[in-house]
Amino acid sequence: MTACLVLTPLIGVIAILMGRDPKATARLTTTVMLITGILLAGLWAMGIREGLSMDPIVLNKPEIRLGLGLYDGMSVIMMLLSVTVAFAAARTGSCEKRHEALWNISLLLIAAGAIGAFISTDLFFFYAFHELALIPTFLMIGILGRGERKIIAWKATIYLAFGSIVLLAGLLWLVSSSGTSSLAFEDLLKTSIPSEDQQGIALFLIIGFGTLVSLFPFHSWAAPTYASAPAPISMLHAGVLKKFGLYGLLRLHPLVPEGMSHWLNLVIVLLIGNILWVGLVTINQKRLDLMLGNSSVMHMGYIFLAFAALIEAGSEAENPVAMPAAILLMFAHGVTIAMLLGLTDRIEKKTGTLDLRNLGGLASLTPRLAFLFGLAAMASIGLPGLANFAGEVMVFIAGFKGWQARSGMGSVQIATIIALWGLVISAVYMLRAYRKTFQGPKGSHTTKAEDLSPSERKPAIFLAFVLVIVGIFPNLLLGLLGDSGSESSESRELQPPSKQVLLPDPEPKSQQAILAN
Amino acid sequence: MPAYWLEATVVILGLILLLMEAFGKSTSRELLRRVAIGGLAFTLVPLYFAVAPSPDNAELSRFYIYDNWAVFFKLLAIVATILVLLMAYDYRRVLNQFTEEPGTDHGTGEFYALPVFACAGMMWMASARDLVSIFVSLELVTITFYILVGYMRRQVGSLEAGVKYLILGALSTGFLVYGMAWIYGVTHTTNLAEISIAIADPDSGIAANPSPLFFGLSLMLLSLAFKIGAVPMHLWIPDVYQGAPTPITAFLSVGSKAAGFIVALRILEPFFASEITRTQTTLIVLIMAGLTLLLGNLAAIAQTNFKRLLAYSSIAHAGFILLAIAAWHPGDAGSLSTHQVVSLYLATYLVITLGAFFVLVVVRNSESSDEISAFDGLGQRNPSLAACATILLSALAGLPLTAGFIGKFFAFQLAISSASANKALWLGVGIGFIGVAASFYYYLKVVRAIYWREPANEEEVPVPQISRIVILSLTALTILFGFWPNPILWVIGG
Amino acid sequence: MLELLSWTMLLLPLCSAAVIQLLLREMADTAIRISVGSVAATFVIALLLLESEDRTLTVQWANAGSFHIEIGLIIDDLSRGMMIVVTGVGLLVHLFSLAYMKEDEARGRYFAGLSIFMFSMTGIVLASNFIMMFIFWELVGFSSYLLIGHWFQKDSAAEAAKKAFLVNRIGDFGFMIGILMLWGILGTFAFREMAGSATVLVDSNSTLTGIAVLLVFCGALGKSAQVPLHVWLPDAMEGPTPVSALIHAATMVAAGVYMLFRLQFSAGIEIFEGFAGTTIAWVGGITSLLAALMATQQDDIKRVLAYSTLSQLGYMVMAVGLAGDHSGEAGMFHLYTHAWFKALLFLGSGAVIYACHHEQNIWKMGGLFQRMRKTTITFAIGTAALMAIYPLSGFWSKEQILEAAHHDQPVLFWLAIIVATLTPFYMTRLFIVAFLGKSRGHGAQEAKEVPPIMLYPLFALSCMSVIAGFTPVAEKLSPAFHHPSHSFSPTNPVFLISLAALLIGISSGILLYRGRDSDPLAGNRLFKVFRNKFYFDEAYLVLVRVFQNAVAVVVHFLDDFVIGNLIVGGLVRSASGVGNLFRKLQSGNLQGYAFLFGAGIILIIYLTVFAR
Amino acid sequence: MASLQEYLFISGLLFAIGLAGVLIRRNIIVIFMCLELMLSAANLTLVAFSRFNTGENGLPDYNGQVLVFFIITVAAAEVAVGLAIIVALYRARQTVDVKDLTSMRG
Repeated sequence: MTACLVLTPLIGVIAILMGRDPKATARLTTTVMLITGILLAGLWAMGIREGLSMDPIVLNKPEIRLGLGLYDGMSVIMMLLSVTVAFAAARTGSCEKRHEALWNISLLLIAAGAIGAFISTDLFFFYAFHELALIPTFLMIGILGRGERKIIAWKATIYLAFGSIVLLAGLLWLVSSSGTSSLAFEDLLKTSIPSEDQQGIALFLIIGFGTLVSLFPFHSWAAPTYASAPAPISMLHAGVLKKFGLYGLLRLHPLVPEGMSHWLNLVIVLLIGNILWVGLVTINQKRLDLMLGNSSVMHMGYIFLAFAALIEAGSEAENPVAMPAAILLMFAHGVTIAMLLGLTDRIEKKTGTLDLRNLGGLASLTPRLAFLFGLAAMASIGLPGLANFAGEVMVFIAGFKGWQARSGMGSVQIATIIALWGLVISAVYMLRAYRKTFQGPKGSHTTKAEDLSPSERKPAIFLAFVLVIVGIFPNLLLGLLGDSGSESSESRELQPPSKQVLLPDPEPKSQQAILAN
Repeated sequence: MPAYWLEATVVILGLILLLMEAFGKSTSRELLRRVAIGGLAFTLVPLYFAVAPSPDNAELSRFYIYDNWAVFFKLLAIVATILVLLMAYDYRRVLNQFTEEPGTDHGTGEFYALPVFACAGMMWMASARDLVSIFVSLELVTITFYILVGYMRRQVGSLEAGVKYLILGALSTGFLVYGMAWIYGVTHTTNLAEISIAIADPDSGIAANPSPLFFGLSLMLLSLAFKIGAVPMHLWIPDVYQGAPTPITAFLSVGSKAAGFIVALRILEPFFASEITRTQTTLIVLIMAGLTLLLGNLAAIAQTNFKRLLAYSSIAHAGFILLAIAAWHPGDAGSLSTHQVVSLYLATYLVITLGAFFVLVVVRNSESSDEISAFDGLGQRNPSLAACATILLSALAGLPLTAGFIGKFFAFQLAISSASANKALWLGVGIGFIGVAASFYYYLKVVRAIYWREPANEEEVPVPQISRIVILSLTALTILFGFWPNPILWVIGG
Repeated sequence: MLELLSWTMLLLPLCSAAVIQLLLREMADTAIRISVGSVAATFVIALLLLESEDRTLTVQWANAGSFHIEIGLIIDDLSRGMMIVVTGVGLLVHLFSLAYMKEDEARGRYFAGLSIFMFSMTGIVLASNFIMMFIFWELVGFSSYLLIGHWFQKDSAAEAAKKAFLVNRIGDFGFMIGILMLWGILGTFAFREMAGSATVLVDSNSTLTGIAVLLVFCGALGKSAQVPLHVWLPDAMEGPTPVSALIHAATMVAAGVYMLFRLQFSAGIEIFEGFAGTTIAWVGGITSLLAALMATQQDDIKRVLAYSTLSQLGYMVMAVGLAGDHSGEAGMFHLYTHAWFKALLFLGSGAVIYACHHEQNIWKMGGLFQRMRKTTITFAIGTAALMAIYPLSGFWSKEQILEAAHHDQPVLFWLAIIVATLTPFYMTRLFIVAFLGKSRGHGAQEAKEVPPIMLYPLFALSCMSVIAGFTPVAEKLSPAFHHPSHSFSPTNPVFLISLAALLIGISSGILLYRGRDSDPLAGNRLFKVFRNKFYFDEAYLVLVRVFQNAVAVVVHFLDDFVIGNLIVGGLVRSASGVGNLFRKLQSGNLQGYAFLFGAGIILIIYLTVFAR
Repeated sequence: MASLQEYLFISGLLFAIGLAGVLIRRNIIVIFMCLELMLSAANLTLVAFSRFNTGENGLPDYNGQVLVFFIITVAAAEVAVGLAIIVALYRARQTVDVKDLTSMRG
């Protein structure tokens, strides 16, 4: 049943290929994403997650199954993210008639790829589905992109291909080193990988996944790509597809914890590169789209910080905050950046420029656009009440979880502190951009512009709604994440609520002891 | 039915075709082609029922082996030949221009008969287990191809390709027999099974001084590299592929290559099995693999001719397969053996490459050019053909969820899992990864032409009926195998 | 019931803001009514809660396995008193705004902003743990950003809003680190659980604790505009004047003091002992001095008040930092009285500005006493309270602070006395120049008394400015009020010294400014430094240019050139270069091919046979 | 009787001469003849090995000689086809110089 989640968009692709009426394609795409969303909700509500036994075997030796299932809360949340952003993306942007079919097919393929990767329970398809987006991205940027579209299309494609290949090396090494005869995650988790191999595997995984996530210094593809690609493509890419790398690292971390911890300091240096280096690059951007692209790269540093905290702790049990923090922030960032990129596209459509020097004072002409953009901008710099803040604050807590007051600061704590400074940097560029676009006197291209029409507003309002809901009630998402939460909530009912203790104590025993008192 | 009748059947089929051509008055080419394809398709039936020759028949079973690999590679040969013949039909307009009487189909009868002989040769290669039978079957294929490559006598390119193929082929034959002579001299036998025993013996004179053995092995391996298109014997490939008639290029790149690989596997097996020779053999194959990967992929980057691009692509693919061979692995419960990986790779490669050549033939018919620029704006002129071409090209690049990924996935997996024992393999893996990254570039160059560029004219590119069906089914297979490679494994008997 | 009321108090303004923003964009007047109604309701609730018992209410906000972040309301002496200040001043400012913003097209947005602010401020006051406090801490910053930038079409307003947000972010940088470190040290975010847990650790980790406290203080540095992060507050005067009264004088800027005191109150005074407390007290003292000096040379009526606010906030911070027996309580007491009279002053100045057609320069005013007597009288009351004239509210609280300083840090005491001299001086200057003498500006000549809806809040605030300091009132309303250990006596040396300071300040002010048309001190070099705010803004501008913009340019260049061009581009170029090299081998010459065949074979044979 | 080494040396020399001819001569027909020379060198090697690998019964090992017969036959076929192609080339281009066969390269 869960396979339908991937099949629906693919069927949509076939329907577009078969169909003759180009007008219907856009509507079809939206409908398909809606159906997928409803399916997801339905499956989750009915508790259908599809175990291993029903997945068809596609290869006997080693055993590879077309395993698609809602593996755990993380999968579900990433699925939600994909469906949410894809739905909004389907309603954003437009193109010439003759490219309409290609446009919608690309969109559906990218969405299907992301969904497939997130719900695969098998390493092979986990990797394979992600690549489904490569060619559509290449085509869409090349045909319909902004600016130096051809160069950028090449750069992004080769870069992503390179990252995928390094990743593949890591995965293959992992498989052969584990000696497993089945590539299902469940079976892989049962194996143990010799520690001398773990280091190498972990390095490959970090670089491979890192390239896909635009980890410094493998980031230079990302910003131009997001800036150049047509809005729905960049929304899906920056919002959803990029999260695949982080999802993968979190998913595979339990397999190579020792190897990862060997590279902890490397990860930290790189993530600081993301936050500080790219943050400074972002400050210096003169165009709104490039600024957003770079900011998205920068924010990946925060998710990596949560990952670093996880590495430092060694397992989820040691630092229960890190994983949920990373996932929540991934979700929040995905929705936010999608919203920002979608609205940026609108700004370009309405004013004909994205050069910050030519913009200004839009807020008085287009109050709705200004409000929605401002909301998303504020979300991305971590305004409480919007989803990103919840994620970020949890990331910081995760970063300090491993700190004991008696010892000096560990590298993760130092990274956390630097990341906190990154909040200042991101506020600088985001507010500057907002100020130059929407506030102050009118710029050379903004003497007249129309506000968003109702149909243009809808996707952004939808995303804003998601941001607010998750921002105010993060537990809606976090509650999906696992059983550990519900267990302790049962035990907590025995105590008065004010007695709940938040302890960074690394020894679970003493924590329990305090809880029991 | 003993299996060797299969080859006999195919040879007889070829003879019948020749006789029909020679003596049948005004036998239409259409009929020839139908008989050829029908006959080959019919051969598939006995292929299913055939049994190995009984061991009592010592004189034959000494030369002839009939195992899973033999079945599989015979199947590959027959399927490839059938598809090539189908392609030849849609290529006839080009072919007719350059043969005896331009514009007519006189003098093109052999074009449908000779591939059948080549097919027989390939089938025999799949079963050869003796240096003698290997040599003879190999030469049957090679000499047939001499004629086919230079078939378009009125086109300079085809003739030039024919001569190059002839001279270099003969040169490699020279190396082959000289190498065989030395191996025979050292091991006192031409039978692979006996060679295997001879070189495994740690107490023999061979172990004491294996140099002559390596001398022979090097020569033999390098001349096999000629067949499979590996460095340093790859040099003929771009020129010959470009000059030869397109169906023959396709045939060279799938049929001849596959047959070359099964022979290589058969010859290498004893050398990998023996402690004495394993290191050196791995070294040779690994050097070949690394150089082939590097050269095939990097030299392809700047190509502008699609056929030549496919030639370099064919070199590159040979490199990936060689990598899997260098990481020799007999297979166990959890992973595939080298044989299986090579077979899997070749099967998927056949599907994809033939698909790509079909697309080329269609475009060539319409645009009279093999250049990549002939594909400009195909996305607007024929969207479905463009979509199929894109899928096939992505598959060649090894994009996941297409058949092209499966082969690369397992080739790399094999290499990486053997790399823990032999660190040098990491180098090969590294070069392979560089190659994959580069390959994305040059395959997508064609995709770029198809979609980004504006078409020279707005006319729809016509697709003949046969090509349409074949391209669609090959594309469908490409996707199907990408999701579900198991059927190939069933045939191999994994 | 208590629970319901408390949650209502927190959430009502949020609902009001949401309704206004989402549904009532086009109906500004309905929006205003909703906003005013909500703040009135919260004020009533705050009054009702005065009699309730101490409680803490929590709900889980974010769970991660066994870890939880909570949202909770803490109802105790401190928060009850603070709520009265916040909702009381808030209500009056809302009422004042009704008239003040009547003509503004975007008044719906303005009132939505006020509602968000009320929500966030309530959240800070009631926060039961540090994370929640941080949440609302950020939210007040945001609402302040919205309201300062209300007239975003003006470059200056947009810049000021941005500056306020960014400077606060810098403070929050330290604040969050501090929160996290304190979490590590105390083992909890929740204020209720901090008590006691500190004493165990404080000895062995006093340096660490001190650093943590100082980092937490960074938050207060930004929010309460202490030197060196004070630069945003004067610029924030670009916002509508009622906003200045509510946010930038009475409530939000006091949040830093409140937060510090909340920490002191929960975790125990011990963690402020040592260098942390001393540093905080000194920062407060220096801020109060510098701000007072700067206030002496400002011409904009709101800026004078803004620097005065800075100066008074410095007092409060100093008091909390002194960590004396009850100095923290003294600081909170001053916070409470200051809120009333400073709101009064700001609203009064708002009325003046309104009457003078948005003229803010005091040298273009003058003679307003004749034209708007009621306003002038209320303004005078506020001024007197700020000067700490007996027996107005400011007197009582300032006296407590001076007492505490005298007791703990004599140097700081004398510093505070200088400030106590400067305060009457600049306020006298302001009052004489703006209200007395003859009208010097066009606006001032046409000024007339403001409408009653603006006057009522002024009356109410004057009333509070007078009575808030008396013990019976303060006991009831002031957050964490502490009876002075000894009753006030005229022979107390502290009182005498401060009285002298007051007299010197007033008399020098009168002497210098009576009947003047321009500032007699303007030419003086020293005072020029004051006028230019000690060149803080200029220094920051250089700092930002050099350390942020220049570095950003360099990094951007490196990113583009080294990573993008040299490394990535270089790899691509070398790949295609090697490819072209290989293509050269493909010469087309048959014999060349044969030669390479031979060469390859010889190489392989060499490697396998001879180099074995 | 000459020893095995001598045969091998002679045949190796023949092989080298053939290869050198292929590399040096410009005329395709001569090159082709040199290729045949290489095959003959291989044949000589095979026969020598066959002659010196005597079995238990003292007879030569005939396997090698069987291979020689096959090589001779195949070489004949190769020559037939090869010469035909070369003739076709001469007809089309009026040249048999390898220098002129470089229309495809790169």
